[in-house]
Amino acid sequence: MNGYLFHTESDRREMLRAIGAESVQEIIDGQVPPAVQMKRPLELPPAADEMTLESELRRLAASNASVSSHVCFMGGGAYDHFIPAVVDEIASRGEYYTSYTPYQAEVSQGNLQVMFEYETLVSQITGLDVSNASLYDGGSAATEAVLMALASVKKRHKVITSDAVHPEYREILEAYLQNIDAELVVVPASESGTSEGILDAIDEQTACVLIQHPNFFGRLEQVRKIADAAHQAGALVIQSFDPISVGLLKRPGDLGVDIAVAEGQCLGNPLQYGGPYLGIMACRQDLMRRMPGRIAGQTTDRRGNRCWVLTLQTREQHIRREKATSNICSNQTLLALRATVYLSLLGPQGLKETAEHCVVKTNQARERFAASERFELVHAGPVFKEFLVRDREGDVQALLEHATDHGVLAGVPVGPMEPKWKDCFLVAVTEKRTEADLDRLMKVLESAPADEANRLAETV
Amino acid sequence: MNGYLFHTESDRREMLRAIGAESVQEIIDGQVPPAVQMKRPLELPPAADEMTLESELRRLAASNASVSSHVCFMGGGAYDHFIPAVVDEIASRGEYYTSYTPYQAEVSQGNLQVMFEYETLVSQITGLDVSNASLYDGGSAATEAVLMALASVKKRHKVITSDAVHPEYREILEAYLQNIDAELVVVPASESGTSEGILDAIDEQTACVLIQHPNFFGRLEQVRKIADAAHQAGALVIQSFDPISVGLLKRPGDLGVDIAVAEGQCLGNPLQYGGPYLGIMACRQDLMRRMPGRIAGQTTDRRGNRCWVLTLQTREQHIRREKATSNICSNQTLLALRATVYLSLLGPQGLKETAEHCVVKTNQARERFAASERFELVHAGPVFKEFLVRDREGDVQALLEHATDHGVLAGVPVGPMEPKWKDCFLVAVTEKRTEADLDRLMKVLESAPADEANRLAETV
Amino acid sequence: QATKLLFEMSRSGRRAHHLPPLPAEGETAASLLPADQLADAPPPLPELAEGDVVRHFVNLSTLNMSVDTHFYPLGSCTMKYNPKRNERMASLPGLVDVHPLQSDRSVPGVLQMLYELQQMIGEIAGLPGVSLQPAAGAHGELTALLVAAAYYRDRGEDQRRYVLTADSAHGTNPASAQMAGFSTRTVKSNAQGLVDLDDLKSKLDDKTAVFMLTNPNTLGLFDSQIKEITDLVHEAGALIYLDGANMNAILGITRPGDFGADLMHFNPHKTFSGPHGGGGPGAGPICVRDFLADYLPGPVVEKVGEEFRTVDPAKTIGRVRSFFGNVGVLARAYIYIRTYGKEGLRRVSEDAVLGANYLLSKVRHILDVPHGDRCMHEFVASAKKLKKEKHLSAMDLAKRLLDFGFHAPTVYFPLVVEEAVMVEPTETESKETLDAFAEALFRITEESGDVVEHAPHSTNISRPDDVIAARKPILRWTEKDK
Amino acid sequence: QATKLLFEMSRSGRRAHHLPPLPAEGETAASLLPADQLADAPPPLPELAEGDVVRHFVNLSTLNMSVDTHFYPLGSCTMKYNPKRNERMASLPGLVDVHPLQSDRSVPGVLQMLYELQQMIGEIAGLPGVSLQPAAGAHGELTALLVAAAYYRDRGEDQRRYVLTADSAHGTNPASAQMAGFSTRTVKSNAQGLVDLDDLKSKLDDKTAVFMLTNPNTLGLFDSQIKEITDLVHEAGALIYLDGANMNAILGITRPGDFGADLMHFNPHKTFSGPHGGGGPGAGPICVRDFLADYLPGPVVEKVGEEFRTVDPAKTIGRVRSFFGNVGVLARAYIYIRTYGKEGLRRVSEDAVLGANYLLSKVRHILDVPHGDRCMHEFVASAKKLKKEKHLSAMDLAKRLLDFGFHAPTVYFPLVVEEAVMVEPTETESKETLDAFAEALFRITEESGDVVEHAPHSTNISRPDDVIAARKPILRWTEKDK
Repeated sequence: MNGYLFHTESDRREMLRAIGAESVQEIIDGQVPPAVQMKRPLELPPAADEMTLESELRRLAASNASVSSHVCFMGGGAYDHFIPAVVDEIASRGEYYTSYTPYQAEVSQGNLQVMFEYETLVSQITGLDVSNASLYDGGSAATEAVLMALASVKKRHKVITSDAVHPEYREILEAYLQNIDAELVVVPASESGTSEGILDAIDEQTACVLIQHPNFFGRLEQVRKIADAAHQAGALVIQSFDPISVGLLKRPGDLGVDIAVAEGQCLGNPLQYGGPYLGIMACRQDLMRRMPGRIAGQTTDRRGNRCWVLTLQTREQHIRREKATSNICSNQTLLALRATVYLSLLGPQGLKETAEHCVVKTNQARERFAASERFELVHAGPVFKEFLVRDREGDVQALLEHATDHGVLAGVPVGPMEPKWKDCFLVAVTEKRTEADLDRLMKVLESAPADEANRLAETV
Repeated sequence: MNGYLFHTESDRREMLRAIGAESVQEIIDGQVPPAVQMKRPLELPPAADEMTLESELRRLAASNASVSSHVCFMGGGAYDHFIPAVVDEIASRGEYYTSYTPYQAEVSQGNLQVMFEYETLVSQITGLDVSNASLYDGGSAATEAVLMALASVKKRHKVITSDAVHPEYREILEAYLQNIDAELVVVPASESGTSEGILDAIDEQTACVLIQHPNFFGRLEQVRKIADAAHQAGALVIQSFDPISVGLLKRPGDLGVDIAVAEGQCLGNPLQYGGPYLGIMACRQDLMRRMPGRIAGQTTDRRGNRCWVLTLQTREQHIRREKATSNICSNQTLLALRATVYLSLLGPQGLKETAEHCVVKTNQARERFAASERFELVHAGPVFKEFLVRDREGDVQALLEHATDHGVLAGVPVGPMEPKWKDCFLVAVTEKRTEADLDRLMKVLESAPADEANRLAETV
Repeated sequence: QATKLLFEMSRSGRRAHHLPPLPAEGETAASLLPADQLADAPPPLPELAEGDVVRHFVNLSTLNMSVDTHFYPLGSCTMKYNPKRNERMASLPGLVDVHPLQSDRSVPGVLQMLYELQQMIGEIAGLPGVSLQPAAGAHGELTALLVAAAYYRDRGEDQRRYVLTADSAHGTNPASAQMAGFSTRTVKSNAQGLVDLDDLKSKLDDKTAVFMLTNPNTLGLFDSQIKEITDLVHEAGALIYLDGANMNAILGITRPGDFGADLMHFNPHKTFSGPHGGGGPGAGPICVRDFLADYLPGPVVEKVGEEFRTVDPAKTIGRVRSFFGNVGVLARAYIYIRTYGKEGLRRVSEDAVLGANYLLSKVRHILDVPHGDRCMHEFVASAKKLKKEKHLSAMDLAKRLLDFGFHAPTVYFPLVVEEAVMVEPTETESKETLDAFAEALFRITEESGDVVEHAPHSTNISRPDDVIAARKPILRWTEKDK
Repeated sequence: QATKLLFEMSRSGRRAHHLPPLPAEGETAASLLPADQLADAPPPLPELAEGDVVRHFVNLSTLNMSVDTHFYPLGSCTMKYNPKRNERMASLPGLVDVHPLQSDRSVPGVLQMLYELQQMIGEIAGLPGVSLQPAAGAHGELTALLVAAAYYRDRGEDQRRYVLTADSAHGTNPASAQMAGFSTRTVKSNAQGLVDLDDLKSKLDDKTAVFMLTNPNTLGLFDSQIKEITDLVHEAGALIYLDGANMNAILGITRPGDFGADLMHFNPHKTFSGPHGGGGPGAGPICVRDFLADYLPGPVVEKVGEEFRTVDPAKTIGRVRSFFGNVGVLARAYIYIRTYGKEGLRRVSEDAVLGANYLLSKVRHILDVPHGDRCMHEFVASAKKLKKEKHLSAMDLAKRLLDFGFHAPTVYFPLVVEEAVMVEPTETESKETLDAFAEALFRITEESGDVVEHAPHSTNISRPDDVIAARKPILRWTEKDK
C-alpha cells in the first residue's frame, strides 16, 4: 500500500475495539446508506510508488517547452522575471507552506507578521492606505475591486473600462457581472493604444472606471486625468498596475486612484502555467471596510507585547454569511510571502533597476522590430515592458510555433483573445533578457519562411 | 558591489570612529607589513550578479551528461540509488546545514540527536557495537580503519588486502602508509573474482586484513572464513561493505568482523562527481577509544533530562594534539543526516526490498550480457549489484563513449584503474533501473560498431 | 517578545539585490518615458542585506505551528500530511516554468496531466463535467452557481432566484450565492444534526435554484436521508450543490454524483494533501453533471486522438480568473491521487473515519458530543458543560491545547452547536498522537480554571486583543512607528 | 524536555517507502544468492510513517542554533552568511547528478568549473599548484605534509623528520604531522602573541621538514615578523606550511605565496561561505609552490586547447580519498568567488577586519583583551578577571550568551590565553548585531553570578553532564532503552 497511512493492522484492531466496532465498514454502514455506497472500486490508475511516479513526471515535464528550456519573450499578464534563490529557500520551509490560515494567533505569528509586512509593502508600492493580505490573482482582483466600488457608490450600476485592459480580466468581469445589477461599458482604445475614450464615457451613472496602466499593450495611460474626471462625476477609479513598473512610474495612489489591483506573479512567483498567482489589492482608508479577503492587523497581547492578528473579520462570511463583503475566505499567503521576500531583497534601488532594465531592453527590442522588414510596431510612443508587433506575413500562430521549435517563446498571440489583432503578438522583455537573447529572437523570427509558416498552420 | 556585505558607508564611518582609526587600511597597515601586501588587485573574473551567474551555471551544468539526463549503469563505489524527496526537504533546512559542529550542546540538540540516531542506525546495519558520527568517505574510512587496527594490534606492521578491494581505496591506503612503519600486501583475486588468497597470506606479523564484501567486482567473499583465520592469527578484520546489501546479506558484525567501513553515498546522497560523500565506520566495543572522528553520546542535563553531547573527546586533536587518535576534527553531519532520514524512511522492509531489486535486476542484466555475442561475463557465480563484463571487441573506452552519446552511462571502465582489466567494464544495476532501461543498454552497446569505436578512440 | 519588522531593520544604502549594469551608451530608462509619468523616487521599501532577510524569515517561520511540526486537528480543514514528493515533482522546471499563454502544442505534458486530473476527479465525484479553473473552494462554489444561473437562463427559468443553504453550512455558501446574484434561504438542522426534511420541503418551490448541501456535514455526519433530500430537490426542479469540504471522508466509498449531487467543488488543498500554504493558495475545481458541462468556464482540456487541446465549452459562462487555474496546486493533487491510486484512496477515507471515531470514543468521556457516538472523518464536541461548571469557554480550551503542543481544533463552528469544538484528526496521525491529544484534553478539564483561562503560557505571545485590533485598525507599519 | 528517538517511535509494520513490485515470475533475490550469505532478517531499523519522519526531523532542526537563525561568532570558524544562491546553483542536476567515474568528455562543465577554481584559489594563495582533493582542512594539512615528505624523499633529504607547530596552533597541526609520519616540535609564542623568533631559531635545523604556521594566527594577529620567519625557515632548508583557517582576514590584501608560504590549505566552508553542515562536509583544497606541484594527489584538471582533462601529476603521492574531491562544496566556493569577483573579495576581508575591530573596541571595555587593541578578523578576550572576581568562567559566559540569543564564541582556545573567549564576527553581520552582542556581554558581566552560573535558562536543555557521557559512554540506543 503506497502512501502516507500510519495504522498497522494491530493499530486498527485496537482502535476498532475502543470504538466498539467490528470493522470500519460497520461504522460506514451506520452512516452512509448502503444504497448510495459504491459497488465497485474507483476507476483510477493503480497506485504508483515515488520512484516510478517521479520518473514518469520527469518525462512529462520534459515534454513541455518552458522558460527554463527556451528564451522567453511572453508576457500578457505573466512575466519571466528573475526569482532570487532566497525566495525559494524561505517559501519551502514547512512552517510556512504546511500551516493554515492563522486562526490561532498565538501559534501563527510568523504568518501574521508576514501578512502585515506584505500589507505594508503593498501600501508602499501602491501609495495607498490599506492593503488586504492578497486575493486569488490579478484578474479576479480587478473584478473584486469593481464589486467593491459598486457596493460603495450607491445606486450607480455602470462600470466603464477599455479594451486596453487585459482581455481575460474583462472576461472575468463579464462573468461576475452577468447575474447582478450592473452595466459594463468597454471603450475602444485609440490608434495609439491608449484609453482617452474613457473620458467621454464617464457620466453620472458611472460607479467606477477600471483602467490598466501600463496597459495590455505596454502603453502608458493618462491615469491622473481619468481619475480627475471620474472623481468629478462621483465615480471611483480602479487601476490595474504592474508592481515592477512603480520602480520608475508614479504609483496608483500618487495618481489619485481609489483602488489599485495587480497581478503579483512578477514579484518572485513562478509562471506555472497560470497559477497559483497573487492578487494584489489596496485602497484608500475610507474603503477599508469594503475590502474583500483577509487582513492582518497590529494589536497587543495580554502582556502588552506588540503582535498581529486577523482583523476586521466582521466583513467576512463566517460571521456575516450572505451579508459578507465577499465570499473569499482564503488568501494566497504563500505567494504573498514570496512577494514579501522578493521586495525585501530588491529594496527601492533593486526595484528601480529592475524597472530600468525592462524599459531599456524593451526599447532595444522595439528598435529591432521597427528596423525589420517583416514586422511593424502597432503603436508609437513609450511602453514599459511590452509592446504589440504586427507580422506583415500575417500568420502569427505559425510564426510563434516556428520560434518555439527553435528555442524561443517569442511572444503572446493576441488574436485568440481579440480577433481584430489576429496578425499581432505581444513581445515582453524583462531584466532577464540579454543582448544575445534579442539577437536570437530576431534571427529566429526572421528565419520563419512565410510559406512554411502557412503550411505549419494548416497542420496544427 | 555584489555580495552579502552589510555595512553602509555611514556604518563604516561610525565604526572606524569607534575604533579610532582613519580607515581599514590603517588597521591593516598596523598588522600586515606593507612589504608583503598586494600591490595589485587579484586576477579574478569580475563580480557576477545572481541572475547572470545562474544563467552561466545553468549552461555549464547542462553541458554535462548526468544520471538525470542519461540512464546510469555506473557503479564502482558510487551508485544511482533513488533519493526520496523527504531527504532533500530535511537536509535543506538552514538549521541543519548552516550550523556547525555542536560545541554548545544546549543549542545543538538537533544535530546531536541526529548524530546519535545515525550512530544507532549504523550499529543496526553493521551489527557492531559502536559507530562514530561519520568520516570523509568510504575510501578514507577504510584507511582510517587500517590505522586504527595498526594502533590497536601492537608491534605488527603487516596489512593484508586483495585486489578485489576498490582500487582507489587501495591507492589511499598506499599514500597514507607511505611514511609510516607498515607493510602492505595485496593478494590477487582468484579466477572467480574472490579473495581466498588472503587465507594463505595471513601470518603472525599480520596486524589486519581489509576485505570488501560484496567486492569491487560485485562478488561475495567468504568473510566469516577469513575473519576466523585472521582472529586465529591475532589479527583484526576490516570489512568494507555496501549498506544496501545488508538488506539481504549478513552484516559485518554477524560475520565476525572487527571494524566495518562503508561508503554511505548510497544512503540518500547525490553523486555530485565524487563528493562530498559519507564515510561510515563501526567497530567492536573494545576498539571504541581508538575510533577516529566525532562521536555523540547520551547523557543527562542538570535538570535530569536525557540529552546528547559530543563525547570521548580525549581521543581528539584539540586535547591530545600530536597524540590524538587521528587528525580528523570534522564529520559529515549533513550527509549523515541524509543517511539517517533515508534509513528512517526505508525501514527494514524498504532496505530489504531495495536490496532485492538490485539483485534481481542485476541478474537480469547479467543474463542479457551472457546471451550477447559481443560481451562475456568475466566471473561466474553470484553478485550483488554489479559485475564485470568483457568486451570482445576490446575498446571499452570508445564503447562507453558511444553509449554516452546515445544517452546511456553504460558502466565503469576498469582499465584506467587496473591495466589488466583494460577490455572490461563494471555494470551496476540499482532499483531505479527498469526493463526498458535494460533493453536500451543492450541495444546501445550492441549497436556500437567496433571500427567506429576504434576511430573514436583515436580522436579522444 | 515581539519580533522586529523588516522596516525597522532597514538602513539606508544597504542592498541585497544586484543586476548587471546596463550599457553605458544608449538611452536611459528615464529618457525613454514621459517625464510626467516618472516618480520622484522609487517606493520607500526597506533596505536590507541578504543575511538579514534570510534570518528574519527563517526565525519568523518558527513562530508558526504547522502540519510539519505539530498535530493540527483543525476541523473542516483536513490538515493531513503534505507529501514532500508532491513538492519536488510539482517543482520540476518543465512544470513550474511554463508560461500560461504557451501554445497547446508546446505543453503536451502539462495538458496531459490536467486532462488526466479532470478524468480522475470526475470519476471520484461521479460527475463527468470538470473545470479546474476556480482558485479556491469558495471560488468553486461561486463558479458552480454561475453555471447553474446560466443553465436556468438558458432554460428560461430565470425565476429560480433562491439558493437554500443549511444552517450548519460554511459561511461561504450564502456569501457565494449572494455574489452569484441569488437570494438565500436557510434550511434548519434537526435534533440529529441532519437536514430537517419538513423545513426543506417548506422552502422548496419553483423559485428554488439550488440546494447547497455539505455531506458529510459540518458535524461530521453523513446525512442518512440523502436520497429523500435529493429526490425532493430534484422534484422541485432545482439542483443539488455539494460543498466538497468533507470529501476526505468518502473517497471511493460513495460519490456525490451517485447520491444525487449535480454540482460540487473539491478542495485539493484539503482532500488531496494540500499544502495549505498558511491560508492559500488552494484550488476549487468543480464537477458537474453532463447537462451542465457546456456552461463550465473555459478553458478545459480535451483529448483529440493522441493530442491534448484547451477549448472553451460551448455555452461557457466565460472565465472566473485569468489563465488556466492554479496548476501548481492541481499538480500536487494529481501526484497525490496517482500515489494512492485505485487501491488507496478508499483506504485514506477509511483511516480518516477510523481515526475520528477512535478519537471520538475517547473524547466523549471528556466532553459532550451532542450528535452521537459515531461520525465520519470529524466530530463536533461541546464545551458547554465546562462553561457552566468552570466558566471556561471552548476558546480557553483551544488556547490551553497550544501549551500541550497541539494546534487547536476549530471552535465556535458550526453555529448549531454551543461552544463547539470541531476535531478532524485525518488519516495521517498515529494512534499514539490521538491518545496524547485525548490525554491533554482530559488533563485540561482537570486543571485549575485559572491556568486554562490565561493560556497559552508557552507561546511567543499571549492572547492578543482582537477588539482593539478591529476597533482601531493598524494595518501597516508607518514611518512614525519607527 | 527531551525528544523521542526514532527508535522509540517505531511500530512494527509501519512503512514510509515503497518500491514497484518485482515481476512475479523469475527468480527471487534470495534464490540468486548463496543461502549461507543471507541474513535471517533485515537489520532492525525503526519502522515509521513518512509523516512521522518529517515531523521528527523538522522539529529536531529547530533545536539548533545556526547562521540562518542566530549570530554565531564562533572564533576560528568563520560563520559567515551561507548564500542561498550557492545552494540552488550547486544543486542543478547537471552538477549534482554526475557520476564520479564519468569520462572527461562527458563532464566538460564540471571540469571547467573545477579548472577555473584551481586557477582562482591559486591566484588568491599566490601558489600555483593546486589540488582540490582533500575533504577537510585537517585532511588538507595531512595531504600537504605527505607532499612535503615525498618532496624530501625525492631530494634524498629523508632526515627531515620534524614538523614545527606553534603553541597557539590548531590541534590538527600536530595531529596531521604525526599521521604523515613526522615528529613534532612546538614553537612558543612571545608576549605579543606572535612567534618567538629565538625559540624558532633554536628548533630549526637540517632535520626540520616543515614549519606549520597560522597567519593571521589564532589570536587574530598577523605576524609582523613574517619575512624573518619565512627567511629563517627557508634558510634552514625547510618549508613553510600555512594553515589557511584564517584566510578570511587577508583576501586580496596579502597572499601566502607572497609572504613566504610554500604550501597551504583553504577551508572553503569558512572562507568561501560554507555552509558548515552541522560539522561537515567541508573541503580542504591545497595550494603549493611550483616545485611541489608534481607531488600533488591526483586527479587535477588540466586545460589542453579548449578541452579539460583530469590527469595525475608526474610524481603524485597517489590519492587521499576516493574520486575527485568534495565537488559539491567546491562548487559553492566557486559560485561565491565568482559573486564577489576581483572587486569584492578584498572588500570581504576589509569588512571582516572592520567588524572585528569594531567589536573589539567595545569588548575591551568589558573583558581583558591581552593582545592589543587591534586585530585582523577575530580577537581573543580573556575572562580571567571574571573568574577571579566573580568565580565565573569563560564557559559560564558562553552559556549565558545563549540566553541572549547569541551562539557562544569559541572558548578555551587558543591554549595560550587563560579563559580564552575567541570572537569572530565575520563581515556578514550588521553593526546593530555587533552592538547588541557587546551589550549582552556587558549585561552578563553585571548580572548576579548565580544567574550566569546556571545558564542557559531558555534553551531546550540545561548544561549536560559531559563527564558521565565520557566515563560511561552510551553511544547508541538499544532495545532495552525502549
